Amino acid sequence: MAVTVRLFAAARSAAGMREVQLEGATVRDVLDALQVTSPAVARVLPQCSYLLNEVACRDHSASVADGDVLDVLPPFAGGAH
Amino acid sequence: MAVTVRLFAAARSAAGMREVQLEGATVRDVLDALQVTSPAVARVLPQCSYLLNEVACRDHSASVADGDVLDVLPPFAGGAH
Amino acid sequence: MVTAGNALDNEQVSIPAYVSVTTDPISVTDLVRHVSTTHAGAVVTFSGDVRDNDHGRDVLSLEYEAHPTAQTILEKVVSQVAAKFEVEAVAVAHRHGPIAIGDAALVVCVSARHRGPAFDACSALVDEVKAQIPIWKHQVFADGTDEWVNCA
Amino acid sequence: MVTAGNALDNEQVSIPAYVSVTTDPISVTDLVRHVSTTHAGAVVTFSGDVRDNDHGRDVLSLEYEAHPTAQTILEKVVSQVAAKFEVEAVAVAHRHGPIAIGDAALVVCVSARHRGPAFDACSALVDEVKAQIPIWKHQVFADGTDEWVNCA
Repeated sequence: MAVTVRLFAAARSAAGMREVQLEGATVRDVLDALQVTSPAVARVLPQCSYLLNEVACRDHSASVADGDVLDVLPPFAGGAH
Repeated sequence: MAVTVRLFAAARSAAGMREVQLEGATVRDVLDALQVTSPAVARVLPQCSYLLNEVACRDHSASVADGDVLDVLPPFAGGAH
Repeated sequence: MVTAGNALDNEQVSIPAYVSVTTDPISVTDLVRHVSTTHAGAVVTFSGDVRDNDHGRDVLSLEYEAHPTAQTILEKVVSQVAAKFEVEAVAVAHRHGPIAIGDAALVVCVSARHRGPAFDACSALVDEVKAQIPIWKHQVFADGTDEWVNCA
Repeated sequence: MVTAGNALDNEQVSIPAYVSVTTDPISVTDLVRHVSTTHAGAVVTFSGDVRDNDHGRDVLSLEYEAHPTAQTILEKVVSQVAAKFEVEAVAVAHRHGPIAIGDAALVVCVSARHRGPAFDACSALVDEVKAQIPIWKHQVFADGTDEWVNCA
């Protein structure tokens, strides 16, 4: 399955890219592929949350389909205040 | 002693006058004279506070001097909210 | 600027304060400008506006009457209350005279580094100002009656 | 207008709400106008302004980045929180893009008949909006370093 991964804020800065096409059958597969493509992003991922097609996705074993969009969201600006 | 009594808000409305010169040796004397002059104000006085020469005056046995100004203050607009 | 001396611990506290008892319409924008600083992250503003009804009765018009000491007392109350909070600056204006429905009678504006103290100080200032300022409110109702608020 | 359905008790609650995620400067005056009614006696406004320092370091410039869902999520958060309070209307604006020091990043405005619910709702809205809106803050410091706030 070809998934579009969109990177925001600190994740984009760490990866040095805004968007990447990756392969995988589950969210976890795609995130593993992301860390191979961009080892620098690995540092940020533990703090991140994810949206699959703009819906919150907490279960990383969820299946992905061709054309899905997975967003990588670092902690929000106001989250810790 | 001639004291100027100034009436505000509901006290002025009840008395139908803004200011009156009254005689007395103490604050209590002056307030008694006020109720004789204007029986209508008597209804309002129990809720009022007083300033003698613009300083809060809680002791009605306090002496007054010629030229003193005694202000009659009904409850303030925001006091009970 | 009003300087508040904290009598309890002999510590001098001075919060910049703009205080006004006025017959002019209150400009919230002006008050906000009085408390703005580039290092204050939070500004909280309260505007107490004149309502078109009170206890279910339609209000036609109203007027506030201020005692001559109102400005002095407002300055004292504001500096005492402001000194209790971690705030950068405060601005308080109370209007008197005739006021149109919907216009502001009391505006309190507080800036602080953090929003907690800004909310707390603004709320406390509104409470104390309303309780202590010698100002009276006269309402005329649509049914032709009138009242001095808080006077039986 | 955002309509909030309270799922807990199946009661329909609808508080008029103006909600905006925008790159334009936020006009507090406009937001206040959105919540003003002649029967609301209290308007409480919070303005979260961009500071010239953070944790003791001088901030040169900063920028907020918003996720494409920010507007939708803000609408949801605002209607859910507003429905919990006795308020007349709410208006919330969050800015993104580059912001000058001293400008407002988040403004929350609440009108209510009484000041207690106005203060409580405004404070709760600020807390929940800040926690839930997918917006990030990038700061550039005077010493040449930069950071994404909240990201180690």
